[in-house]
Amino acid sequence: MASATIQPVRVTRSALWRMRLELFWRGLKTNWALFSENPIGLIGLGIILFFGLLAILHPILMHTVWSPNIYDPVSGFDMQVPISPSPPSLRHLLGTDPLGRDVLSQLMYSTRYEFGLGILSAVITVVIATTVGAFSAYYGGIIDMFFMRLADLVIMVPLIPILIVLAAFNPVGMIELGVVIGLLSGFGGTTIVIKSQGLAVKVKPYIEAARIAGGGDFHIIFSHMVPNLMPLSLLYMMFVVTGAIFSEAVLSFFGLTQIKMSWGLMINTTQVFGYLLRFDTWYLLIPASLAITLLCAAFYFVGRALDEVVNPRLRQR
Amino acid sequence: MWRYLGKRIFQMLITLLLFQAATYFLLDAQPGDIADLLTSNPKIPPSQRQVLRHELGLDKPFTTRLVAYIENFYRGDLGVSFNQYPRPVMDIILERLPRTLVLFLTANILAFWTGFVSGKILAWHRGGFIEYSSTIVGVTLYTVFTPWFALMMIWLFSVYLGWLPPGKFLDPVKWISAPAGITANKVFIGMIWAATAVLIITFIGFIISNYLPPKTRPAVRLGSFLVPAVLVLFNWWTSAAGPYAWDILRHLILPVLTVTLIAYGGTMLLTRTSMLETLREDYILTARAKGLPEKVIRDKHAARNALLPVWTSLVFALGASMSGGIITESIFSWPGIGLTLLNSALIGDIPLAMGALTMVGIITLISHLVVDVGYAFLDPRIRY
Amino acid sequence: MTNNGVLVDIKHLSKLFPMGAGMFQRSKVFVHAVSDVSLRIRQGESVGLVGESGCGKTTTGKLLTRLLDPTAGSIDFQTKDGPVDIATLRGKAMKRFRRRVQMIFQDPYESLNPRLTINDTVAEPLNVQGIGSLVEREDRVVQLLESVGLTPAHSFLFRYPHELSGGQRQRVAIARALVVNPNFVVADEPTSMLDVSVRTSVMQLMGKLADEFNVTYLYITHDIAVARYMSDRLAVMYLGKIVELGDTEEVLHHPLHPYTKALLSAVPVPDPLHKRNPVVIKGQVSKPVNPLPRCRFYERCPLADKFCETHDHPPLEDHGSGHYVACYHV
Amino acid sequence: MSMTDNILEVKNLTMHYKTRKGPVYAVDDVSFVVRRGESIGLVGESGCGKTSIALSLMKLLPDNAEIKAGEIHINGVDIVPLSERALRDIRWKQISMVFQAAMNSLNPVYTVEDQIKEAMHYHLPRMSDEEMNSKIDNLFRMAGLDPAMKSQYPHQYSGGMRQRAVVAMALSCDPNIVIADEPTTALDVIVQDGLLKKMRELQRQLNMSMIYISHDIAVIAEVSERVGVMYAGKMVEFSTTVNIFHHPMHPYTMALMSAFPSIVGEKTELVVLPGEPPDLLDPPPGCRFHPRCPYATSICKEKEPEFREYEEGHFVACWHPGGEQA
Repeated sequence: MASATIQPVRVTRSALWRMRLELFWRGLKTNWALFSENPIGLIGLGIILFFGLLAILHPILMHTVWSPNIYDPVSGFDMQVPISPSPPSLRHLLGTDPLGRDVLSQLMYSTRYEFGLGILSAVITVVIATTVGAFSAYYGGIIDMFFMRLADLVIMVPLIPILIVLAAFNPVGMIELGVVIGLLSGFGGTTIVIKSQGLAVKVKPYIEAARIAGGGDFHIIFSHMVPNLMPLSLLYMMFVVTGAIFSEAVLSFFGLTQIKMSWGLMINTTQVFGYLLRFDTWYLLIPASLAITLLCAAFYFVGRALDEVVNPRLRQR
Repeated sequence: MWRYLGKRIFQMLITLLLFQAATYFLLDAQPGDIADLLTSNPKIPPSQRQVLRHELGLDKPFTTRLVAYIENFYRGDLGVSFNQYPRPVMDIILERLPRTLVLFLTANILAFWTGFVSGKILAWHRGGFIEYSSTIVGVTLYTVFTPWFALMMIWLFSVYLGWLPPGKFLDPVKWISAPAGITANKVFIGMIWAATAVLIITFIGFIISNYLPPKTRPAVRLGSFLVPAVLVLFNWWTSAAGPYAWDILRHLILPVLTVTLIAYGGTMLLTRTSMLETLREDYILTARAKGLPEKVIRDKHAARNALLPVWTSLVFALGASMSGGIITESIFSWPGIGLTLLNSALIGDIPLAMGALTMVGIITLISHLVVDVGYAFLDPRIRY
Repeated sequence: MTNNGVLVDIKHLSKLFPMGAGMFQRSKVFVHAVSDVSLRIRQGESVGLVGESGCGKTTTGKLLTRLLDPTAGSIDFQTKDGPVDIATLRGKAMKRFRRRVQMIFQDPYESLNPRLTINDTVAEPLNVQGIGSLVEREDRVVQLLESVGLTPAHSFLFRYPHELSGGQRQRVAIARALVVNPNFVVADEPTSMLDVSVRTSVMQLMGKLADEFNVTYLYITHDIAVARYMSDRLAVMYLGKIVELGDTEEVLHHPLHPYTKALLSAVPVPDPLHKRNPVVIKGQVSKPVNPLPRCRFYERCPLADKFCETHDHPPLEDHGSGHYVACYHV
Repeated sequence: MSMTDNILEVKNLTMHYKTRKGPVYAVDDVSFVVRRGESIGLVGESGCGKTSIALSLMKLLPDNAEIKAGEIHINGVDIVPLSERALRDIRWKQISMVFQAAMNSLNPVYTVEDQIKEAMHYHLPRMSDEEMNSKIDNLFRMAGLDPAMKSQYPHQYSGGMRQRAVVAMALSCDPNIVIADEPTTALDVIVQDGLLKKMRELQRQLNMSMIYISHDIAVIAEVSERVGVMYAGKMVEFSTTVNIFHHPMHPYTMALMSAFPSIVGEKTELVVLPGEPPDLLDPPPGCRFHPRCPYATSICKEKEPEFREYEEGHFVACWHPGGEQA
């Protein structure tokens, strides 16, 4: 054994987590530096933050400036507005819908649930896809075959038609929808992508090094494979959020959900009352449609920018 | 190759079988029995109810019914629609399938071709205003809320400009006076055959032109398209069904355009990314070292290889386009499989909904197969 | 040490890889990656395993570290309680084995997990095997980093592999291999990805650590010039077989097997005035897929005749002072 | 020496890459001459600028690279100011290249024949189809390949065959100069030996000039008549191969020679060169080698040594050539 002439500086236990926190922070900073070079990613993040602000602002407004009787997104009604729908005014910045409810309040109220839905389904997808992908890639054989055939089955029918049928015959709210979308994309396309990346990770020499170090299967999967699959999962998380918000909006637009208020439902209300193709009542159709488009695009933008952080091959010098 | 194809088709059938079992199970486990729905449907006369119950075998156990259902499916029998009783589901689906296929195929082929060509050119001219604006257009088309986009198309082309009808398959007022022999489906199928014939002749012309000297190529290619096209147009012009075909065609344009644009964004963006990656390859450097003209490097070397990942991603793109197609069909009241699925789901017509869903699944499965087999032709490294 | 100081005794080791086997069908076609290899590695010596790509040298390394299980034959590893066949190790015994045998990989960019810090990478064997307390582990990691010349060690502890140069990464990989104090290290082309100036220092470091830590090396490489400096004995492999084995200088100066002769005459020499012998063999290495029962070198051998064609692959025979050759014409 | 004898003249070539952290001078003030029919070796460790020189010679630089100064005369014509259109006629016709990774330098979706022919179509437009076919067959035979293989795809070739095909492709338009950038790095020794011999033979037979680029000094010793040694973007020594290997003057060259193992001769102790090559974003002042140089004095840290001819045809950039104290 080497003679330890140099007195090593010990990093004690308490300092260790501080070190790790610092490392994490440093990693975050370098990744942010890469991310922030991408204007498209920044625009996406800006839009997400803007909608986040709307979501937070709604309960505050309801408790302060907006009287619940008038501004409640579901049951509100303004006596002072003679005809509904009414165009934008100072009292109702985006006008009122055919039932006399405030459009802006509906828009802001829904934002929170759209975020919740997106995050719920994305988290479910990522947890399933990463675990299943890592296990399938690592073990191969019968486990792999089972999950890959399952994935084939899941991607056999596109998301919207299967959701239409499911929603038509079952009462579906935001949470159910989030879970179903999460499960479908978790066991479907996302798993296939993560698994193929997992196969590339599996043959890296550091996996063999870990085995020679004495690491068992679970050690290798959770300390080596999953951390290297995480960035890709994160990227797909963004696309799942987009997919979830879009699907909810489509289903609500067709009137297939049990949701009280959402952007899709706002457009559905517009359609039910026959204001869809009228340009004078633009405030019924455009704000909600634009919100869906913008938020979906924002998550897509962030995903694209993350792609450049995650995949150095795409990086421009 | 044939062995691979056989294996794939066998796999497809297994997947289809599992899928049918899954959907049957899902719909069977609904709260509210099929029988309830059936008996509460006022369109079905009471005397028929017991017969129907027996016919549908609703008293038998689940597995027996599932096996019977799948057996009947392969005999071409999908049961009877509740809502349009006593019309068989297969009949309805066969009537509507061509309408969806025309929409789906035309739109996707157009979108793939235009998306690939424009994405390739965009990647070649990096930076500047054109790249930014076209990226924005691409992303907008890719992420836009489809129903809204369809509505805007209707608003622009039929409400504001008044050029095209806002929806539906045909104009009923015009068709009331149609001669006895002319029915919508007959005319439509005739149109499909005519278009297919033109396409096949053009395709053969293109292949033949590749063996001719370069100078005569454009003339042969143009001719092989124009001659059959003019002949077909002339034939319809003189035929009594001509005006009716024109009516269907006018109704077709807007939905096709909408689905095309929706599918275009994704292909364009993906081609651009794929091209940018291909351009980093060593063989592109080699091609430049060889002193080849830019256009040859772009089209022959870069784009040909960039095509491979774009083609593979079609598996997902076609799924998305199918979803977009269903939405578009319902907004335009285009009576295809998508609208059938939505309407039957909304009114609880379970046999029809299942039939339509199965059909959507089969279309997707076949497109996956086409993508896989096409890939084998595109990539010489793959030989089954 | 008993058993004449033999640390690893490889007996009739074979590894076959099936080709084109599906889920439900058993393959009839096998790649004979390693076939009937016997080799004794003595305590404290360094054996070089050389050959062209696809000759089975990496597979041999993986068998020795039990990344792969052999198809046939045994690998007896000397422990306190006498020799143990490593293929039979399970559970606790397997973990103990992992402390005694380690491996250094070829590519320093791929053999370190990009998401782990240097500290985590070097401490990994200690962590997964639960050796020592947290503080002891850290001391050990620091000590090892100092030993491989990454000083000051604590400035490297919390860095990521991408912040290090190729030479530094390979030093980290060496530190990780030596952290559990192994007796036997399989080094699979550890310097082939490094630049000349860095390569020499890593080679020298490995030599120094072999004495310091009392390690026995199996040095796998395609570069015979490097093997000359890293090994006491040299084993030349061709298509899964050892064709020549002997003292390094002896093999280099008096090669007996026609393949070894060809290989040595193909190695470029950094001296423009040196005239090499022409290479006499033709063709190129193919895969040993279901090889015919005759000398593996038959198709390319300038000495091949009827006898070679009709007889099985020649056995590895001693031609004096531990110089073994597998050829009928020596 | 007359102009026509020097097929290639590089004068004070300086080239940098723009990176987010600042410019990287990959090639800094490099000058050398290649004579007709001669083979030159460029040797150096990774990141020393060998490949950047090769790409500059063909002006195949990536978007972020720029030639800041210097001239590159090919057959007497300076190609630095030439337009992309004019360069197209020079590439492959006058100067062609064998790239490092043969695996990737052939397009996977076309046959090898296709890829050779397409260059001939552009550069030799008057050649008939039959002539072209017989020429390709000839090239294949010259490179040691079976002409029947030409209609196969690159993935059907083995590594060594692929590299031979790339050599055949590089010779298809009868260039005056061929640059070979690490042509044998991924190959096994016996295959490498065969390919190097073939290339050397072809070069002599066709009286071409060749520039071999490698990190392996043994390979360079085998194939080149004169050698340039690169370190951190600079050419530090340039002379005949015998001089470089038996009478090196720059301390870096001396270190390289004594750090390189050989299978012949006495087994001598390899000498370790301490440290690692510098970061080109922030190269050390003065002589770039001074932090690792055993002979470094104060002047080395302050002033950059000039690249000059110390002996007849032996150029060195060092304040203490041969290691003597100045």
